[in-house]
Amino acid sequence: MSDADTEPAGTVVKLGKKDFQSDQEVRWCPGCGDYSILSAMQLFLPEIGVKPENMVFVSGIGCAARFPYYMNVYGMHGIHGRAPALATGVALARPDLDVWVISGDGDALSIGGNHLIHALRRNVNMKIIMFNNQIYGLTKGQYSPTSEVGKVTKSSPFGSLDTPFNPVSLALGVEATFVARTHDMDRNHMIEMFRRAHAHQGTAFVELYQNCNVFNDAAFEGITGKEVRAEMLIDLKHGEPIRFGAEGQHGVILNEFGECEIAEVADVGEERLLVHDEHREDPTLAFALSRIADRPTVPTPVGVFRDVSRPTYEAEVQRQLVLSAERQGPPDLGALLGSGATWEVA
Amino acid sequence: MSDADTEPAGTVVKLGKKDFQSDQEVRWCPGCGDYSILSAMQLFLPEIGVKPENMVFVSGIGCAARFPYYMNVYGMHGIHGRAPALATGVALARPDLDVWVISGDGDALSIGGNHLIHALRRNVNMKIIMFNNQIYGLTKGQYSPTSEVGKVTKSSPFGSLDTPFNPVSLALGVEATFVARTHDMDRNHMIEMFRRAHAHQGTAFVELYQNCNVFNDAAFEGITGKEVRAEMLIDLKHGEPIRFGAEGQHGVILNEFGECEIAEVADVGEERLLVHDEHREDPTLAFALSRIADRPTVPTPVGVFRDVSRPTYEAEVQRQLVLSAERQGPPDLGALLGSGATWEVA
Amino acid sequence: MTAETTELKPESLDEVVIRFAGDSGDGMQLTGDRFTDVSAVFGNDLATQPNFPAEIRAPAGTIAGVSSFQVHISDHEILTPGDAPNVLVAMNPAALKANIGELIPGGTLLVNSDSFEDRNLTKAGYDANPLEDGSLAAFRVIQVPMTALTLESTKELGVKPRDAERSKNLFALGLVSWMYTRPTDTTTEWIEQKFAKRELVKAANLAAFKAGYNFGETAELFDHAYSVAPAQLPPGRYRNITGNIALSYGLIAAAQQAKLPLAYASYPITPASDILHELASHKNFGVRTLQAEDEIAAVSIAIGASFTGHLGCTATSGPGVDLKSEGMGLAVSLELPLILVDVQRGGPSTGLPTKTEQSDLLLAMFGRHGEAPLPVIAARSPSHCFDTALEAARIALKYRTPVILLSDGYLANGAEPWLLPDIDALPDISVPFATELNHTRDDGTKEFWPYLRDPETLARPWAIPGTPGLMHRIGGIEKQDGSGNINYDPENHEFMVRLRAQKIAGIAHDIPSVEVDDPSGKAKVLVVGWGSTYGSIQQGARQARESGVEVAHAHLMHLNPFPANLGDVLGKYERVLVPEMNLGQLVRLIRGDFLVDAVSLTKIQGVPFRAAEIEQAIREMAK
Amino acid sequence: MTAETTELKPESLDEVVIRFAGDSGDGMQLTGDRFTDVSAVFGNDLATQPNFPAEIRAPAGTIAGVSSFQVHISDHEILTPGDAPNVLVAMNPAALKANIGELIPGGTLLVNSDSFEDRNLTKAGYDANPLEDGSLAAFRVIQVPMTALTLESTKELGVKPRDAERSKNLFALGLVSWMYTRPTDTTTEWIEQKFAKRELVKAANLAAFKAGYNFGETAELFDHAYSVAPAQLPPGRYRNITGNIALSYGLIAAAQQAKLPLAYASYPITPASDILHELASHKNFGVRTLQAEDEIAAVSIAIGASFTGHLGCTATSGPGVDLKSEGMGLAVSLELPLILVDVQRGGPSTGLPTKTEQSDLLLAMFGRHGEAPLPVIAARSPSHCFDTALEAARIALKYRTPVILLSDGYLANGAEPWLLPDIDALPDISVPFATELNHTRDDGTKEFWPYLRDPETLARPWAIPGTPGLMHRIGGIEKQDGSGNINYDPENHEFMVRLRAQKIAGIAHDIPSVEVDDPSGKAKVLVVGWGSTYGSIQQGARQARESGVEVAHAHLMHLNPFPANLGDVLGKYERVLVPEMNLGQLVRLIRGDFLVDAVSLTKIQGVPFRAAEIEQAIREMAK
Ligand SMILES: Cc1ncc(C[n+]2csc(CCOP(=O)(O)OP(=O)(O)O)c2C)c(N)n1
Ligand SMILES: Cc1ncc(C[n+]2csc(CCOP(=O)(O)OP(=O)(O)O)c2C)c(N)n1
Ligand code: SF4
Ligand code: SF4
Ligand SMILES: [Mg+2]
Ligand SMILES: [Mg+2]
Repeated sequence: MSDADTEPAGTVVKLGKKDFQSDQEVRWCPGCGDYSILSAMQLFLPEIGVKPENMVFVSGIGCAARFPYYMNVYGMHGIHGRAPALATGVALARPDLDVWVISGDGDALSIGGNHLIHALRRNVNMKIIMFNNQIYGLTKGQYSPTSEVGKVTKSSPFGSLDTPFNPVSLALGVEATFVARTHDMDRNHMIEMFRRAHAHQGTAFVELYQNCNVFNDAAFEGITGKEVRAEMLIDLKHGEPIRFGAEGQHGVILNEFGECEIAEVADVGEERLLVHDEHREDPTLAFALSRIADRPTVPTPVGVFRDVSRPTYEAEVQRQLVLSAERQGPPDLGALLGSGATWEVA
Repeated sequence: MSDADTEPAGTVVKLGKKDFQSDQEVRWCPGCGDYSILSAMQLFLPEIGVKPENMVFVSGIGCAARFPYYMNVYGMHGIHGRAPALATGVALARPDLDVWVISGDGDALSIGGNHLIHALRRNVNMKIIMFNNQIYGLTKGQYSPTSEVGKVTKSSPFGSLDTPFNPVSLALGVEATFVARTHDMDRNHMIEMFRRAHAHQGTAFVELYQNCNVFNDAAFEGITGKEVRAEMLIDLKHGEPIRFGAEGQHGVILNEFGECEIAEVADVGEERLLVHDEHREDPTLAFALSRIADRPTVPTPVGVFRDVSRPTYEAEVQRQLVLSAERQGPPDLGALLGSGATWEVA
Repeated sequence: MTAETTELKPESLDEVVIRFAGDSGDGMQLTGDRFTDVSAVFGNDLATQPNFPAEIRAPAGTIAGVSSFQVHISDHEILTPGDAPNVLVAMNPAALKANIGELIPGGTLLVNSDSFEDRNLTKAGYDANPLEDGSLAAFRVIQVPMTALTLESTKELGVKPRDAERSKNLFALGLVSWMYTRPTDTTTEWIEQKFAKRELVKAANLAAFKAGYNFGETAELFDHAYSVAPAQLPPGRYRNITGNIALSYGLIAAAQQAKLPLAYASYPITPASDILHELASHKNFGVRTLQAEDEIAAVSIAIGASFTGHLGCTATSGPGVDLKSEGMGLAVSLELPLILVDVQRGGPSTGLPTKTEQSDLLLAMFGRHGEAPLPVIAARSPSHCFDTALEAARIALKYRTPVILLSDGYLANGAEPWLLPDIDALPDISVPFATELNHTRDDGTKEFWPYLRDPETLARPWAIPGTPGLMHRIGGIEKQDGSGNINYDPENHEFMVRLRAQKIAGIAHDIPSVEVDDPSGKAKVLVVGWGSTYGSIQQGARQARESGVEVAHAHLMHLNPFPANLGDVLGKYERVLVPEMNLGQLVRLIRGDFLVDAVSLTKIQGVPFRAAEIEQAIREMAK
Repeated sequence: MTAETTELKPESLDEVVIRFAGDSGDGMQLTGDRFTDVSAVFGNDLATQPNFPAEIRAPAGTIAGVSSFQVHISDHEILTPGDAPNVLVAMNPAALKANIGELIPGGTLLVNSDSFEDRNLTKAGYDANPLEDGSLAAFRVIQVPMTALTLESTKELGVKPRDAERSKNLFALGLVSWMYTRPTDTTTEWIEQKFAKRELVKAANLAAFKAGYNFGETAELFDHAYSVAPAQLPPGRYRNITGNIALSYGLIAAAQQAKLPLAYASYPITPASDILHELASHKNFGVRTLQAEDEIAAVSIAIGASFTGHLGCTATSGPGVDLKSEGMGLAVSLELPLILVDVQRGGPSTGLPTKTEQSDLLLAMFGRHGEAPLPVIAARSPSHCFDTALEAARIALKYRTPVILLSDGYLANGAEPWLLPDIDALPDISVPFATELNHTRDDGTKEFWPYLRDPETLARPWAIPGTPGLMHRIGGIEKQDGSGNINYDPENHEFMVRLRAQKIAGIAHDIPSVEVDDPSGKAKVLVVGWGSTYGSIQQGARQARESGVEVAHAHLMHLNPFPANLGDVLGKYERVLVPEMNLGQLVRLIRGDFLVDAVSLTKIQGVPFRAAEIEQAIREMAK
């Protein structure tokens, strides 16, 4: 364990990456994208100035879900799919804590789908980072709810049949207040998304494309590879016209149905480009952007799709606690038990 | 039981409403909206010419979920929230059957949320009719995932805190191929939506506003009441400009962010009106429409939001059965058991 | 005594069982509640048993729509709502048909004659009018045109007939109040408060109530009234309480005595929902309630809250317990305090949601994969739900373990007088959080070990987020004892499995011995029970003794582990009888653990045993 | 015999236990599989036990990353993979450290000396090189620079060193094949087929294998080879099979014998996933497989399929069984055929996912709210999984009930020779669907009653959608027997609860009596087991007998209901021993049901009992 741990509470210490590293040996396959995510997180956390003891990382089950063990914070490795619910309990009870959920595409979207959608609508103050490798890693390679149709895996020898979820669209359809996407090949972008997610008050959902080099290698290479990135990743920036490409020669426009289309800036002219606005009350614009790429094989938007403010669930709970105290007075157990009709027996 | 039941198989009989009525006494509260839905369904079914014995109605638990008992078809009253999964099993095994799911807002969106979203992406050929009364009826009146924020119920004496789902947005966010909305005050519109849902190949999701006169009376009166309907319901019609109001004086337009706005036709001119297109591959337009009303207190679209075609799950399963037979030959148990290295012991 | 005086002097009874029955719409539950409160305040001992239809609202006038409320009042201590009513109030034919079978021969039948017209008779499935075909000869039938008299009494007020008619239950209440000489003030006060904001309704109800009362006095139907004197209960302040309310109060009290906030997450389900409703209305006690999306979320949220230092709690009924199984197993592995309340109802599957049953005991014991033992305790009466909530919390906190507390539909909705506990005498069940590093590495540096145990309780330290230096990770994978690090070593696994079992088994030394009620000390038969059968067994045993059969009764509050002395107790008797509202679950455990040939007596009808049924079985066995 | 000849003539052994151990990356499972196949085809009897790390891929070279495969081959019938290996092949220091403890004293240790350099030694946690510090004195250590020799043997082929190095497991296989005089052709053929499409890899593997084989022949290290003669197994055609494959085949066979399509829905989970994988690849048998969103969906989908006339089936492990509890209760109430396979693993919670355990028996028995009894059966060996799948289907279909079939991680991945069954001799387990109205109303009209039972089996009619006239509704609410209409009547509920229990209990008369293996008939001690402990118990009992202690063994396939004669069998013996890989679950049931003072022998280490442990316990008890 690092020194920071034994610091007396209260004293502000300058923290570094190592302060967030636990003493446990990291056990992912060599070359797994999870490593770069872990180090990005450990690099990022010191900057927010929250002490490790005030952070809680919660996860379900899966390779991604091993993440908390490697973080020198309070952590819970829960059961499959239930991390958002476990974390809701943490945040509900302790709004003072910094709550993070680490999940996989199977953990969050297959068995855990119900908790995810309800967490998003409730707007509990937690940051959900979903490692999307489009496969079940820990169970050795079955297709997941984000795998492409026709994927051949152990459990789908003739190809999978289920249309995959688009996690960003899904989140936007269930009233999420913050939705972003990033990938494991760009440390700075990951950190920027963590930063934005952390700054958001409420549930933040970050889809993180992660390479499982053992069971689904190179699933995102077509868009995240260094050489193709400029042409294949559409970097969303609030207030700016949406354009991409080495010379920003491509852009995004809306057609008469409000759908996003990719166009050459030269053809349509800069002024026709869609200007990104993260803060629209109406999630339609963000939704339209999420439909540009239904698979990570065509130009794909990354960055913050939506960031609007709504009271957090636990803040409202606190408000009701106060309200109740005002209306009903301070707790008085005796009065409570004796409420209603009572009588004396001599 | 009615005569139709004892008809020998095969013979085509002209069916009537009573052929779909079971001998069980209907047991909803007097005045419950469920009655009008039941009779609309029983009036509609004869027209599709499917024999009662080839229909299966599956439900979970709730007042709405009692529906199958009153239908003279094959029916299963399952467990809370699991109807879409139970029905998936029915459809997977028997593509020849006409499968309907009857559910409530709690049954489908609270405990059953995960099965609903996965059924929608899988596109199993079943028709999900969700009675949305924005309350838990059977358990005597707690708020539901569609109740408005601040709703005071037994379980939320200080008002509920959770932002409700918009069921249409939710369905569109999870790759649904057919999404519609109707209400219990308009039999013809209900029947039309049942007709459209039934005609659709794949999972059809119909949100049906239903009045719970005991625990959440008049929740939809503001838009479904006879006198207000014309002004408050936006009837979506494919290929037509979207307008409503007694004289069709109001209309829907898209702003520069692709969001729907309500405008006076007189001000914006007919040509600026948004023309509805159910068949867009991209669900963005339908999604934009779903955001016009986040509560049934403002002008609200009803009708078919989206209707696109995608192979049904079970059709693809059948295809793989054939494919497998072609590749691996006819079933030969002996060969299967003896596959791999074998040896003889004398 | 002369004829004159008899007219005036009420005849005194030592006890009476009255059942109010009518359509769900007739307000029988309210009528019963009121009569109960008046009798309670008057000082009788009492026990009640409401009975709702399972349908939200079955068609009016049908058997399925009948709702009833039975109240047993007496001048001495009683334990059950009574086997069979002495008095049946039937507001309509369906209510008569559904209940007449249980009215004791010679009992009094009070009917609202106005409701006995053809439509209602057919709805109830009567071919002939039972009031006329002599089929009720065995009873003392008193016909009162309650509807008409109610309308009559309210017509001055200008209430719409349809609304006025609604007050007929108060007419019935007034009438019965006179019959049993109940003071009227409590009721009138209640009406005035309750309907303070609705003048007309208030007036109508008051009028109807008075009319009913006066009708009793004046009508020729009754020669005299009855009285049931106050009971000699232990001195102190009393209130009437149902199991669900007592349980809610118990959780609030437990949190206060533990100096922790209560975090309660739950998904509505009959008959547990009222606990959520009650707790949600006491946020001023710092109670955080959350209506979860499902039961799996509810237990997970409670676990998350416990991890952070709250008293995490969730309640449900059978179907929800099934769904929480995996979460409970996680809590066992995490070794965190947690309370799961199971308000049992009729199973299997959806079963009989509004009826009571004791069929989840083995589920509570074994309903988790792997070896995942946890303490199980059960409440025996409505007010006992308060005590068991405190005990569940005490064990959960002291041993850092999830605890299952079993209640049932009968306790949840049944009521009894409750001698209010002395708040200051409630036990302090608080436990310290860990604040210090507790282990020294070979290199001398110190660190925190989340699974380094208290040698006595075997409880691990509870270090909550926010505590500097004690950051640690816990999870459901097998872990090394002490360090808590993931560990797949075979010996460690065996060690941990046995250790977790030993921790729970050890609680036996920290709970009271089971007490045996064996007045004469000469009994050869021992009746062992658990949960809500307490009253029936006590009463049944008393009746057996009165009839000369010696019998002992031991009632278990702690079902896992069993009290340390249970084996000895069982050994002392020749025969053991185990009555349960299931197919014999406790009896399996007792036979397996102690190799005692205990005999099972079971009833699975969604209603409690009658004392007579227990008495009967005892006498059989004593033969 | 002269020195010369010994050099050539292999020394014959009656049995040998070999364990291949290396890094997860070293391909030890494949090496073991190949050696097993060759030995099987050669005619030995055998049993295997793979052992994977729980991590997806723990860091190379660490203890956590060690993967091993133990194979027991013999010239006579054997039942276990062997208590301790006679030969240990260690491909790196970690593999040595993790396994040396179990090598029998004097055993042969074959190490890849190339891997014993500092980095690997530290990773494995060795301060000194065990090959040099004399710590292995107790063994016959044979050091072979396998990596170097493999590279050497492949360098002509122009394979990249990194790839060539991957073939070192085949070098080891070649070497061990020579040591035990295994025919080489089977292996070379396999390599040629397997890598047909990858020329270089094929060439490299062939070269490495041959090099290893020849090395054995030429190296001075071995004075002679060994041989293990073929075993005298019952005549017929054999194959090698693991439990998961046998179970998958069993389900396919069951569907065929029932003349029904198989509908299999499941959510991946170790160690049950392979059943889904296997079934998904046999769609030509009409098998519909669906990977569900979770276990609750999986069981629900299976129920839906059963409702329509398919053989609905789902499989999972502990955590998934928890989640399916509510669905299983529904199936009990619906009285539909259904099979739930529980491939047990180490619990509680996530526990030890890749290790075996028998700790879900009581969960299978009682893990549903309310009284929801269902049949439970267990497989005793890998190939027995085939038979039990057929039996589970037979019972499920005949009695219209969900059945739980218990397997475990050891059976799932362990392999044994399987005498292929005679397809034509497989039982016909088909049942008729209802096609006719079966009840006549008072008014003479006929109707269909979905709960009108077969008087003998008490099974209800199975009327599937599409059948004219038989439309009906079923659900989880209590229903009237016969008509199946919702019914809340107390007596009906009691009747139904007892009837459902009676239906399951009645199956006892439709299953074979439990057979007792008591050769001398003089045994006083009876060992009762269930599931995968079969081999260990049989072997342990044999060893006890060889040492002069008479002992009987009864192994239960049917755990609910028990075979009708179990009580009598238990009564015949003075003492009863119940070995289980849990804290004593079957023993609880036996003690409770039969009041027999059965003694529990438990081991919870994620690995099967050693025969010696059983023998030991038997001898203790026989004292
Ligand atoms: C209740 C339950 N069901 C199934 C499993 C098996 N399981 C563990 S992780 C996992 C899915 C892992 O995929 P994902 O969530 O995408 O994480 P990844 O390993 O890809 O990072 C499954 C099916 C389990 N542990 N618990
Ligand atoms: C596992 C489980 N949890 C909870 C319940 C209790 N319950 C039954 S129906 C219901 C919700 C009903 O609301 P909805 O689905 O909207 O149907 P409605 O009654 O409003 O038509 C609940 C919470 C249950 N039966 N099973
Ligand atoms: S299986 Fe895939 S996701 Fe899991 S650790 Fe290995 S590479 Fe990473
Ligand atoms: S409670 Fe509401 S939804 Fe249920 S039957 Fe009554 S009115 Fe209808
Ligand atoms: Mg994944
Ligand atoms: Mg509802």
